[in-house]
Amino acid sequence: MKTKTLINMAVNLGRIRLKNPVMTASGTFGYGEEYADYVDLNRIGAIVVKGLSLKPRFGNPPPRIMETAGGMLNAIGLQNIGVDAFIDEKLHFLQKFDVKVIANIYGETYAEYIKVAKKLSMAKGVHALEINVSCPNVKKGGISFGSDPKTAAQVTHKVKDATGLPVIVKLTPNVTDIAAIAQAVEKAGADAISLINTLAGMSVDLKKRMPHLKNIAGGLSGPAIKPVALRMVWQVVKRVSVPVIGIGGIMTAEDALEFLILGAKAVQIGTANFINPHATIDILEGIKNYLQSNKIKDINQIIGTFQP
Amino acid sequence: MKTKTLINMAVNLGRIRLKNPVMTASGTFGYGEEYADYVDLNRIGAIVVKGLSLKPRFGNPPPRIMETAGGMLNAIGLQNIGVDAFIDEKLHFLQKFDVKVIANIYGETYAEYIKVAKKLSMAKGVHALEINVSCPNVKKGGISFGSDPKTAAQVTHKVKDATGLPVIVKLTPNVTDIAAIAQAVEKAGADAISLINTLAGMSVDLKKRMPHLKNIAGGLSGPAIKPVALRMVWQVVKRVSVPVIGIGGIMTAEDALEFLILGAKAVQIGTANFINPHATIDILEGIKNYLQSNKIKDINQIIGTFQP
Amino acid sequence: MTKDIFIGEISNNEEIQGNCFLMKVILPASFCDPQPGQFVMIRISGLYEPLLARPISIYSFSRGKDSCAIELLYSVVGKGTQILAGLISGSQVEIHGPLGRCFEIDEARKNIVFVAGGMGIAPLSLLTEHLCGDKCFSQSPMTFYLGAKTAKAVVGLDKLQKLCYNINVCTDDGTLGKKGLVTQAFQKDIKKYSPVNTAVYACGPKEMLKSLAKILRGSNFISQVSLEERMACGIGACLGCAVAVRDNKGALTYKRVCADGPVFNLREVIWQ
Amino acid sequence: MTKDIFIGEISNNEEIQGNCFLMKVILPASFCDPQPGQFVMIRISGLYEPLLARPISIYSFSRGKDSCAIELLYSVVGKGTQILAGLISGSQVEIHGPLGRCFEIDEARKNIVFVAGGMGIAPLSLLTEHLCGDKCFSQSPMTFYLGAKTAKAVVGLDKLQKLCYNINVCTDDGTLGKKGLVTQAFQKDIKKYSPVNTAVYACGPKEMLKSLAKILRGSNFISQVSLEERMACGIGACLGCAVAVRDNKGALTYKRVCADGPVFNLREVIWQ
Ligand SMILES: Cc1cc2nc3c(=O)[nH]c(=O)nc-3n(C[C@H](O)[C@H](O)[C@H](O)COP(=O)(O)OP(=O)(O)OC[C@H]3O[C@@H](n4cnc5c(N)ncnc54)[C@H](O)[C@@H]3O)c2cc1C
Ligand SMILES: Cc1cc2nc3c(=O)[nH]c(=O)nc-3n(C[C@H](O)[C@H](O)[C@H](O)COP(=O)(O)OP(=O)(O)OC[C@H]3O[C@@H](n4cnc5c(N)ncnc54)[C@H](O)[C@@H]3O)c2cc1C
Ligand SMILES: Cc1cc2nc3c(=O)[nH]c(=O)nc-3n(C[C@H](O)[C@H](O)[C@H](O)COP(=O)(O)O)c2cc1C
Ligand SMILES: Cc1cc2nc3c(=O)[nH]c(=O)nc-3n(C[C@H](O)[C@H](O)[C@H](O)COP(=O)(O)O)c2cc1C
Ligand code: FES
Ligand code: FES
Repeated sequence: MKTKTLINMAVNLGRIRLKNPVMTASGTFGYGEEYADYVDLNRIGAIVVKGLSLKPRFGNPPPRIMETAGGMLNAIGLQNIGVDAFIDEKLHFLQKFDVKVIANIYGETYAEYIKVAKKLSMAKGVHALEINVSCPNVKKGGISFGSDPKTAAQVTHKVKDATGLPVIVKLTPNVTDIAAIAQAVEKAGADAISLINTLAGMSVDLKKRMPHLKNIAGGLSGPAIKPVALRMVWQVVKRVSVPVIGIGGIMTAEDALEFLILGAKAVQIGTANFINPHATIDILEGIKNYLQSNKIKDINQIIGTFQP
Repeated sequence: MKTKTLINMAVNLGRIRLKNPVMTASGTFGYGEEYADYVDLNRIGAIVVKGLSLKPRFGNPPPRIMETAGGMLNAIGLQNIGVDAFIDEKLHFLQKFDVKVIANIYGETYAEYIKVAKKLSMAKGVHALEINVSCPNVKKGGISFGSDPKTAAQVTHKVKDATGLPVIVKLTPNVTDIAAIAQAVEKAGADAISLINTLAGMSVDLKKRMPHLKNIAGGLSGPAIKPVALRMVWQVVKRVSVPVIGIGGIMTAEDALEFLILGAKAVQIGTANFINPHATIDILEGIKNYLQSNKIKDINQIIGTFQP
Repeated sequence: MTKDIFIGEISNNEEIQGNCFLMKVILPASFCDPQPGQFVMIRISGLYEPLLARPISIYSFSRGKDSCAIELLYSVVGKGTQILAGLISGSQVEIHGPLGRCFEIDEARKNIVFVAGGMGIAPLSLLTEHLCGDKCFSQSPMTFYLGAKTAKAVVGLDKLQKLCYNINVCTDDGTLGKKGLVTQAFQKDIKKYSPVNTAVYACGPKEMLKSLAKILRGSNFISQVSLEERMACGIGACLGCAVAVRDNKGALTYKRVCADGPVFNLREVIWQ
Repeated sequence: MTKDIFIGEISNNEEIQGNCFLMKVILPASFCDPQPGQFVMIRISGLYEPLLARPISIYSFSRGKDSCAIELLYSVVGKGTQILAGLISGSQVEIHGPLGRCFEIDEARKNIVFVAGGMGIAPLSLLTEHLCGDKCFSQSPMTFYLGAKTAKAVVGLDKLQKLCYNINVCTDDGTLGKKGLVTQAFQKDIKKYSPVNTAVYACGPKEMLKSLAKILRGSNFISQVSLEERMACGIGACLGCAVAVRDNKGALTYKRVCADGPVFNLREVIWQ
């Protein structure tokens, strides 16, 4: 066990230094509290909290989730307590830990993104913002900000102007050319890029002859989407120079290492938390074991090792 | 058993009438021969053969496939014997059966599509063409014809002009707005639309620290992609009036019924053939059983029953 | 870091009635004593199929010297329960729990009525056992209304008969007990119970609970019900198991079945 | 419509050496007699995990009155074989086969040499059995070169010793037999064999076959080798199991290991 401490696990995400590359994915780890009994939060690289909006949101009517082959669909509808309640009620708890706290934010207009970003920048204990650009752009008829390089860049730009915090832009995979969007947000000032959010999906209840989800469609996550996530991370790392965070179907240390080998600087653990509340720590330990048995002393030596 | 024969299973795909809605997906059923010992080909709605190009193609170097959670990646590289050899050597065998034969075609230039289409239109025993628009458009720097409404429409247009056969356009899912592409090809004259082709994906070998597939990326198929396929079929059926054929992760009759309920007029069975060479017939029987136990006398009465 | 998922070993898993199974799982001693109404999330380790754990109420609990055991009563309705049903003794399962909020017991309401439909007997059976063991209620009148589609779907009656003398069985087709819905049987008797002294505990299909809500509307009865919703995390993090309830001001809001429930006051639930 | 997938029942599945398992599967009588070199695709019914069947060579075959049985010798290298290893007697598996082209036997080449590395013994063991039972070869000299990493990885020797008197075991670490590579052992002896009378049958890791190809290059030996590649369909439809070979004109082309192989003439294979 002693030798393990000799392995350097710290990575830099631009201006943010993480003690290790294992982060939680937004919406899958609550506000941290829910998992504090299962996991020593001090050991996680960073906690990304559930997406925050300007006003509290009820979310979608149930049923909200459905299992699919190797994955799950969710249509939570971005239910959250709102940015003010987060700052007043939740941030305090997270500040007790020595862990980077990243606020995932979203809005239906540019103005909303800006306001949420400003509020969080003034609060104590937030280390970075992660912009969820998968949300419907109300002005553009509900097409997501993230599905067009121009609007994605625009959101990035406006949030950057509104905050001094490092800004991570989280991309949606439901696009033709993810690399073009990554390049656009990089140019607009993104300090890092995380991907992927969920793939849009559906499933049908044969008894009722209607979709299982009340919302009709939902977001697909879990092991099923890992191949798509890896491919998109690969497309993006080749085209941007800011750090990339890999997300999608990571259940084990081996899954995480696949992303790191392709060039992701860190990873986020999502659906895995649901089936194993201890997943983040298990993955962290597993990565250390892999490095140790391969006699690698620094996690950064494995990152981006594949070069065709 | 007798009562089963009372159920009408025939569906119309525009000008093509299928005795039932169960088709095979291109590339997963060879040229029919490979499965003739397992399946009575007369019982299948239609056989879509492996994608044909103007010249024979070697395909990609191995490894070409890899299993993923609930799915598989393939990078066959469109290996095929070429359209001439197909007509001379393979078509003859298929003509012995009372089954609709659909030739899946692709090219790297418009001219190639046109030439392949013309050759097949002159051959006897081809009932329709299915255009694979997922192929790289060599002139446009390798971006696929199917990822842009304009080029997708253009291919459709040119193939329509070159053939008197019904033309099905098979869409790629690796796009931002599949419905826009569907509308574009409908306008360009597509007689039917099939979707989805494989999702682009990757996976990494931790021992070698490089992708499992020699080609780096491949196409994801199997149950993992069914939610994405259902969602895209739903988006498309709402926006076009030509018949839609659902493809993606269909392993059982229940899976097929999900697509039909959303409005697909027929389905194609792909990866399922690999793990159960009898899959097409099992699915066909399963659909009949479902209709029978729900006292539905005509398959068309289940198609598109979900209306929100 | 006090909580974790437990690896349990199945010591028994048999079909006790058509489609209905009783599974006994041996757990380490560190598994906490569950309260009636609590549930576990159960999964087969190592497999992604099914991916998510399935919530099942704790039907019985016993503690030995170095280990403890839970019993789960479940019916096969889909893929997940099908796979569970196929597990043989000696198989290992991941058990997460006990989870959720239990039934709250009001010592002032000594008259107890249970209304169970189908598998709804599982949490109510554990509750009956608890109340029988609670000296505060040992003299209390307890009445159990147990409904099922047909005689063959009635499960857990043996155990219940040892706990409760007053059991009214109803089946939709009259093959056992009275013919009719369990809520109708309760409604017929309702005059027997004094609203202010009675607590009604219920669990069963949504339609049953909805009828119960109608029956009790406007009365002074207090009723707690155990609800079901699809779950992913089981601990309040994913917000997947939302149920519509009235907040203090009477407006619609969503609560989490796993963490705010599964037991709710019938009054607060909004039926859609 | 003559072919289908068979449901087999595992009658035995044990670890005979570290990480190496022997599985016996009982199959209906309609399962065809396999030829040496042929394989089956094996899968657990009903599960999508693993999704694809795994190709495993037939190690032995026996036919009873109303059923027949195959034995598979396999090592655990990943998820699929791990899950296979966990199956207990009585479990059902889907068996697709026998598939592929078998070793071709040239009656003119009476002198037989086998070169096996690791699990490569599986198809060659069945071939040895066949040749021993073939009156045309019953008097033939047969020499078996069997290589493995270490003593503990040598499997199937017992059975082989009953069939073949001349077995040369090599291990990389010298813990059993000679120290060194199996191809080196063969190369040392090569002068003993007359190229025109000898057939060399080989199966093993790619590196081993590559060395063998080098050793035999330019000689008149005839050698058939069984190759491995990832498979999906096993019957030539998916084109997933491509291997690079020389066509008649010597140009590179791809053949399918499942349908054009797994047995190939060593000469035609292109090693990358
Ligand atoms: C707190 C709680 C306690 C429960 N206790 C028991 C119990 O003691 N015994 C028992 O048999 N069942 C119980 N259930 C229901 C049980 O969780 C579901 O039957 C099970 O998850 C179905 O899984 P499946 O894969 O077999 O079905 P699926 O294939 O997932 O679905 C089949 C059918 O089951 C319904 N279903 C699926 N998941 C749930 C769910 N979480 N809640 C309600 N319906 C669902 C679906 O709508 C569908 O009609 C409980 C549920 C909850 C939330
Ligand atoms: C015709 C044929 C006959 C075979 N006979 C035997 C046999 O008798 N005994 C035996 O132990 N194995 C045999 N194999 C190899 C066996 O198929 C693989 O070991 C098995 O598929 C690995 O599955 P997995 O899920 O455990 O490994 P995976 O997790 O899929 O992969 C683990 C490792 O195994 C390698 N691998 C995976 N699939 C194959 C494959 N099809 N061929 C070669 N390597 C593979 C991968 O490259 C990787 O290094 C045979 C293969 C073929 C093609
Ligand atoms: C229940 C659920 C809720 C989610 N909520 C959010 C969210 O609020 N904001 C966000 O950016 N992503 C959200 N996501 C997406 C995840 O953060 C992650 O990108 C996705 O699930 C893919 O990773 P996974 O396969 O590891 O789960 C949510 C995912 C799930 C399953
Ligand atoms: C091995 C393989 C080869 C394929 N070849 C083709 C092809 O030549 N042309 C084509 O249009 N689609 C091809 N496809 C895509 C399938 O036809 C189908 O669209 C896809 O696999 C999704 O369906 P499934 O999940 O049922 O397999 C291929 C798929 C696989 C797995
Ligand atoms: S199941 Fe996740 S919040 Fe209830
Ligand atoms: S495995 Fe499909 S062609 Fe060989």
